Amino acid sequence: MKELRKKIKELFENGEVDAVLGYREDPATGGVKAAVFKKDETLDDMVFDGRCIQNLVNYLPTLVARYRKVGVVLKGCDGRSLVTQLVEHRISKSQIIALGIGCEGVEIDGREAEKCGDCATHMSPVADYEFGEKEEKKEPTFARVEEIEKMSPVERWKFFADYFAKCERCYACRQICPSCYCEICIADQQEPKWIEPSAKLSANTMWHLIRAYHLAGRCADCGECERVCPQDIPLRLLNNALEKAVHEMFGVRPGTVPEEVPPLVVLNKDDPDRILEGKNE
Amino acid sequence: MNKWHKIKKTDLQKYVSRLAEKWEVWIPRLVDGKWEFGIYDGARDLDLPESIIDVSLKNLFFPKRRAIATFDENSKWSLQPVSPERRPRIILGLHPCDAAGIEYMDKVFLQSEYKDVMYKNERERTILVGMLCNKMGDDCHCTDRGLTPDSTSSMDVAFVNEGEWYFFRSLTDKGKRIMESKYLKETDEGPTKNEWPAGKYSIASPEEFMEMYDDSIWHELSDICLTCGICTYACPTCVCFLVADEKFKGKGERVTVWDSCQLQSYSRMAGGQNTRKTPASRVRNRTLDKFAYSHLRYGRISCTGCGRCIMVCPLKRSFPQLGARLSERIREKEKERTKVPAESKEE
Amino acid sequence: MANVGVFICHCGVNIASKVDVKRVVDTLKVMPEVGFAHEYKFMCSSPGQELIRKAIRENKINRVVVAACSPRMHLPTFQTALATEGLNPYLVSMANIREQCSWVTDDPEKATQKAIDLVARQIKRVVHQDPLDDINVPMTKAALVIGGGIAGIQAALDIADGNRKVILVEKSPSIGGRMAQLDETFPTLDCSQCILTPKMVEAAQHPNVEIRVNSEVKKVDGYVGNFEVTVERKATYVDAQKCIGCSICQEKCPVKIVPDAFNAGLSTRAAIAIPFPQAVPAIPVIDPDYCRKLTEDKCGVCAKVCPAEAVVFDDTPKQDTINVGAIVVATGYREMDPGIYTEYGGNKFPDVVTGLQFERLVSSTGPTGGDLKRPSDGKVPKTVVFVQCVGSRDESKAHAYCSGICCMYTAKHTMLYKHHVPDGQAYVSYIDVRAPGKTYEEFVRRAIEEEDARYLRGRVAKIRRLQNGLYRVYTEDTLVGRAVHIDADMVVLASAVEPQRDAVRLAQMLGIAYDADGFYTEAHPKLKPVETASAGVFLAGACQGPKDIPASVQQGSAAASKVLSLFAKDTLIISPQIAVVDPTACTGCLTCSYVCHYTAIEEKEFGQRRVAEIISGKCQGCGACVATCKGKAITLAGFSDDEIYEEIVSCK
Amino acid sequence: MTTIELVPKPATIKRMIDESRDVKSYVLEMNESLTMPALPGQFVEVSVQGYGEATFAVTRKSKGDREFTISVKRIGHLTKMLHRAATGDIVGVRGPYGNSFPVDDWKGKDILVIGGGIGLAPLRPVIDHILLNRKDYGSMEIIFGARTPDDILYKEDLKMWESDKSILLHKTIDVPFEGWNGRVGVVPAVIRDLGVKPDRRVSIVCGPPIMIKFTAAALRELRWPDDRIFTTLEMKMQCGIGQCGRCNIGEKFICKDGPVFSLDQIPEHAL
Amino acid sequence: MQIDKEPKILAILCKWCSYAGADLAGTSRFAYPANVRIIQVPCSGRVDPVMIFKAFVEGYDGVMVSGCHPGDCHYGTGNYHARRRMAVARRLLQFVGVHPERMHFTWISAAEGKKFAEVCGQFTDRLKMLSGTERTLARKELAT
Repeated sequence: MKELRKKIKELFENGEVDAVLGYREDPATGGVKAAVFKKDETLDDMVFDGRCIQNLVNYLPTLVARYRKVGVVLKGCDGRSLVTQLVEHRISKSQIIALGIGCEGVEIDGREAEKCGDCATHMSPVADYEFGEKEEKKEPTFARVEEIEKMSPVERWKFFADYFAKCERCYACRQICPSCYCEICIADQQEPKWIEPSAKLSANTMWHLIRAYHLAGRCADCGECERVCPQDIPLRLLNNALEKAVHEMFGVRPGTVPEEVPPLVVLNKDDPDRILEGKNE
Repeated sequence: MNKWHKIKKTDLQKYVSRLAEKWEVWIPRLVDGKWEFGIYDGARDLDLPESIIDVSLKNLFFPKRRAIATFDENSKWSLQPVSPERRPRIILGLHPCDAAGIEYMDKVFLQSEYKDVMYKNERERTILVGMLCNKMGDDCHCTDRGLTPDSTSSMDVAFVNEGEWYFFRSLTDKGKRIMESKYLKETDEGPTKNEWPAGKYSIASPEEFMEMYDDSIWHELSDICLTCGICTYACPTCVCFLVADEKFKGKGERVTVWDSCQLQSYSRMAGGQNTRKTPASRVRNRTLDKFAYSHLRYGRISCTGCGRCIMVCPLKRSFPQLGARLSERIREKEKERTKVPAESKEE
Repeated sequence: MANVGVFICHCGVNIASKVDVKRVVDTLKVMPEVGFAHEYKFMCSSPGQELIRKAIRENKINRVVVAACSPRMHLPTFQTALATEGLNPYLVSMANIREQCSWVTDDPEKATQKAIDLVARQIKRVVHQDPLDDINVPMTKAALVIGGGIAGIQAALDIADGNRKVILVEKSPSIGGRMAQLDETFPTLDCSQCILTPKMVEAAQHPNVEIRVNSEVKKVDGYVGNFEVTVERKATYVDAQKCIGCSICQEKCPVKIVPDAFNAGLSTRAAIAIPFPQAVPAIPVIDPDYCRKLTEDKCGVCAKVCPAEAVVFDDTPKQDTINVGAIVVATGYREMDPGIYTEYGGNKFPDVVTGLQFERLVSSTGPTGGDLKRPSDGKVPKTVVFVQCVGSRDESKAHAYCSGICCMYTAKHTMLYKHHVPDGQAYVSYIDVRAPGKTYEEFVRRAIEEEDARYLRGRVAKIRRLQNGLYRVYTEDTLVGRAVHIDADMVVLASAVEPQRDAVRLAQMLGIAYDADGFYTEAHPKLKPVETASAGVFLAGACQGPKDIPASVQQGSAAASKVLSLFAKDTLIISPQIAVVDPTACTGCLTCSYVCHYTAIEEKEFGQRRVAEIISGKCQGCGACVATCKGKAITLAGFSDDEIYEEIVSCK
Repeated sequence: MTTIELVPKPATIKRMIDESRDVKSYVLEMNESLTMPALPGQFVEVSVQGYGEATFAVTRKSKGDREFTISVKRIGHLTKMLHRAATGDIVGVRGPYGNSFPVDDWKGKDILVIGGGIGLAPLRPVIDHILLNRKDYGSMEIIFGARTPDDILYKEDLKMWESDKSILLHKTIDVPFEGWNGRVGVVPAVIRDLGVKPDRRVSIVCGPPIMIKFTAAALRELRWPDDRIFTTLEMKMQCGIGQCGRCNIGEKFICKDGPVFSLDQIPEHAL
Repeated sequence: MQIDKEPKILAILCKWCSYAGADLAGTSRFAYPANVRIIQVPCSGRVDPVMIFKAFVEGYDGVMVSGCHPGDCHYGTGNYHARRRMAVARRLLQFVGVHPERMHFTWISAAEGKKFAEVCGQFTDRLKMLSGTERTLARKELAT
């Protein structure tokens, strides 16, 4: 933390950044808040610890429109979502100073977040500066996905339909997701109405299928969608299922390799046809 | 002033069961750890929360999805208004901020040249039986908004939880209709009056807020807002909606669906024009609507201080704090202005 | 909305025997969209079409559904019917109730039900169809030919004769290409230069041909009809306008150690030189790596002796942009470097040469002036082994493909050898002899039977250099099943035909496909042999795959005829069924550009944002980008989301 | 009132007029002896069954209040559906909504009408009204700008107004165009060129937002007071009755308090 | 358990190969179940999985997508992109409980009329083997 503050101070002094996006202690709640630090502001209340669960990448597009150069504090998973943002021309790397922090896991309500148990990326794949330990990489297990995969189709649909039925379509999952940034979300489109506006099982199912599909090969598993869902729909489960599928079929772990093009737009003439049969191989 | 009636707490369930024979009775109940209103079916013991109910009453009067007309795709034109639900109902256990929310919705939907007859019907068929709060929740700030936990405005019947008793009092003729019961005993006693602390975050006047339209502070205030709009869904006085047609197998409905000014799609016009494209402009719209526009339109600011926006916010941002920060800025600006010498003011 | 006319065809009995056409009409005419419904025996007949036209005139229908055979059959017929009445031809939709209903359904009741459903669905769809107008794109009626070999020259001359301007870009100092290096050509043994030189001269003198030698394509923008090509002329240090081609400079130049590319590196030349005597243009070029003036700022003799003051030492590369409507790619091939065949001593043993080097050794304009001598000691080789398939048909080491020309040129080489060294013995080590061309087989037989070439079937295992200066070639004769070795004076390797080194770079500039070997891919292997994935870009010659002179010339002419037929129209008419980006909905992620096979998607500024733009001239309307766009900012006219959605949801 | 205001009444498309490349006008007749008593400047909500609704200014009235005309530029999903319509199709209509141009207050005054593209649609009823009550008003000057000659609407009206001696008409297109011999330049530039004086005049302006903004600036330069510049705003409206929320400018709803405003009634950012 | 209602199948076919293949099935009079509904698209690369999701929600029992065989795409590479998309769509749908037998993604050339008819027949047979609950996901009413 000390080094991080020192580096940020240095960056400000050298004029290398105009603002730094990080986490700030929030005495009112005892938690932390995303915050934009500017040149002459104190960095004393800047923190990085287990409470810093929020993915800050979502703010970057707005910030780079307002500041010439923005520093950003990144956990491993946040860094992965930054990769997608860079590849998809959302943000230009030239406007970003990535401050990667070796993440030892973050918490929700005092307990380690579920995503961290299966985390394979503790350090941001894009980092101009790295701080803290860079833990060794391991492979995610997707244990939760496998549990669902063991169920029968009927059981699975029952499981998800109960959740989908509860969805209020507040789109908090969309808004917090850095990779959901369409000018006009398909859910807001009037004609044709692939997704009807009202919250009912059919339209909600469409929404969750499309959301998951649109994130396939792009989702960095920051888990923010699931965290903010007011109805506690296990959205990460859908994302993870496709993350697992994309890795099994195309050998890609989204966001872990800088400048890697999302697998769903990659041309590969040699994909085996068996992937069309949904075989787990 | 009508007299207080008291009822033993142990009798309340019987009383409600009796009411439910004649009315559709809505009571708060705990679903997945959250309080929301549901139809009383006697299946569970009645349990009334002493403070804020997580889900606002808005959905009961102005549902998230509301079919206003039906049509048949097999004809060129067959749009027919839906017939309204007539069954009388009681909503029991709502709190003063809920009632204040309804009061505001009344202004939007009824005190207008075009009354919303569906809303009006929902109001007319409903007796609001409000329970005054015994305590304030963590995020409650009604005392900042000209309310107190024991305000009874807009309720048909108000009741107070005290010791072993509930004290009931009807406030309207409609309310009187449920006071005839063997369980309710007229009494000269009354509940003790609670003293409530003054508000924490004082806010500026609507006129002062209006002055802030062009201020740069909106960027600061929107810097970390996701503009997800969940606050507007939770808010008892956010009643914006969109109109859409939904179809399935030849049948169709025209529906109103809640919309939110926090979403980019809300103000997007066909062709891409958007008057509220930036997050800052959307946060500004919601803030000013709550603290200024509503007052200028209907004579009352629309924030009831229920605090639900804080409860649901993914970032746990505090709307009252935001209002306070803004008010602080207003005062700062005021100071700056008075410092400016008179001549340069002419410019 | 809309007023749809519905026409159900009996197709004689083809439909009517299974589908109760009357019931289809009766069921559908009550649909709110339908303003007119009728049945007829043959809708595609003139009276049938007249029915539609009449309904447009009299019933004011503004959309048409024809339920008949497959749209692949008669959609254009009905489109024309609409157009004649002034209704946009894209406002018709067909329900396929013959191929996909009456002919595949046994039960008449089910067939009728299905037909009703199919037509109803098409009625719903056609309401969402919008008028589309053919897109007219203006055209620059000039062509660019890249590569000045025989294929390129042929293409350029044919286009020029068709009265269109051609710019022929060649990266070396002269046009002529590989063919100029050859001695005699199979199967007629006529002198290569004798037949090529007149063509080169004709190209140079043709008023419609502009030759740009020493030039390379650097950038290609635009699309069919409207290419903008940046061409760079390398620094040659000789002013081509002033030079009179006297070659005094070449004689006086003291630096004579420059490897001569024209002679396949078998000789050296001066630092300023005309590439070969018949070069077109016959203008010398200075090699800046060797010229002492340019490397050390000394000498400068050439400038002093030049009578025309044409030497300019401060020459620099120059770029300019040319506008053309079509491009013919004829960049040819190169001979594989046999260095990877260390067991053959490729590049190591002086007398193990490649086929092209052998051509130079027997050529009268070659390093030996036409007397065959081996490079190491100038001795006349009495035994020569020709090794076939070096790098070809050898997946493990080089290429899986057959280089196509080697069998024939080796047969030719044995004859040329015999003509030069009548008492010499030629051996050919081969796998199969492939001679499918006209009189090719006879040519090979002649080499064997009349010119005494000895063909040994088998692969050469190793070549060793012996103390006595001979080369021992270890091979086998599989026809008799024994290993043999031949001590030869010289070995000629038929080294594989390979794409040019920068073939892939050029393909990417042009947006054309290339195969795993780097040869350019034609649009269709059978039906579109000279077209490419990029409209307006055509292929000629060996850049598309190994081929001999006749085939290269054919393809050059074929490409030219494609160019000329393209230019025969005044403007380019493009189908309006292409994809269009709504810039207000586009986020600019440009992931669509990754899936576009035609490189039709570019970036453009839109307000403060960057968004994708589809070049209508390049788009072929496949819709891959549409399916990629998550925000639905791309619409494919004719197959829009609107239309497909309606088809999905309106099935009963 | 027995039915919810948001449910429209049927009207039949009587006639369709192709105005320009992407604009069609529809003459709608109310079904079942209903009427649409729209005042100049008022708007209606038109819906297509199954496809929702959109806002259109009433651009002409005919047959008393039984018939009215709207002009539809093909831009969104509903206008796309309307463009596919045929005569005899039925649409839903509700309204009229909003305030109107205070034409009675303008009696005796000179009128300057400034329209850009489809923005001429809400202004045409004012012109119609003045022509109908010609003696009540002073002079009338119309400035109409379109992007290209192909975008010029109401060609017959323009011809009529051109030949009417009591009207001074200026047509302009934004950029030079082959075959166009008339005036070239954007509307604000034309206003500056003409140096239109406020005198005793009121001006009414409508067009794309950017055009309104710069036209207002040009008029102000020419010392027009804000209370004599009227405009009708085309923000996103949906319900038309001040409830759905999206069309607000500050506390005002365009659909209810507008769409007609004089510039002194609205904050600068509304332009 | 078998239910007697014929399963409803949506077949999204590319214009150049598979649609022509379906036409050939007709020309060759290879009968197949009548509940197959064909939608023509220019290329399998045009198929957005959103269409497949919608088809299931709207009540189709099975969805089939077919394009030109790999290497034969009229547009060069559309079917390769389709293959990736369909593979991911299948995994997602299976994961939320759509029975794997309800999707069939394949390649059918313009010459494979017989194959088209066979595929339709076999697909229908497989769907018939599924129980009613195994075929849900579809909505029942407007407001569900």
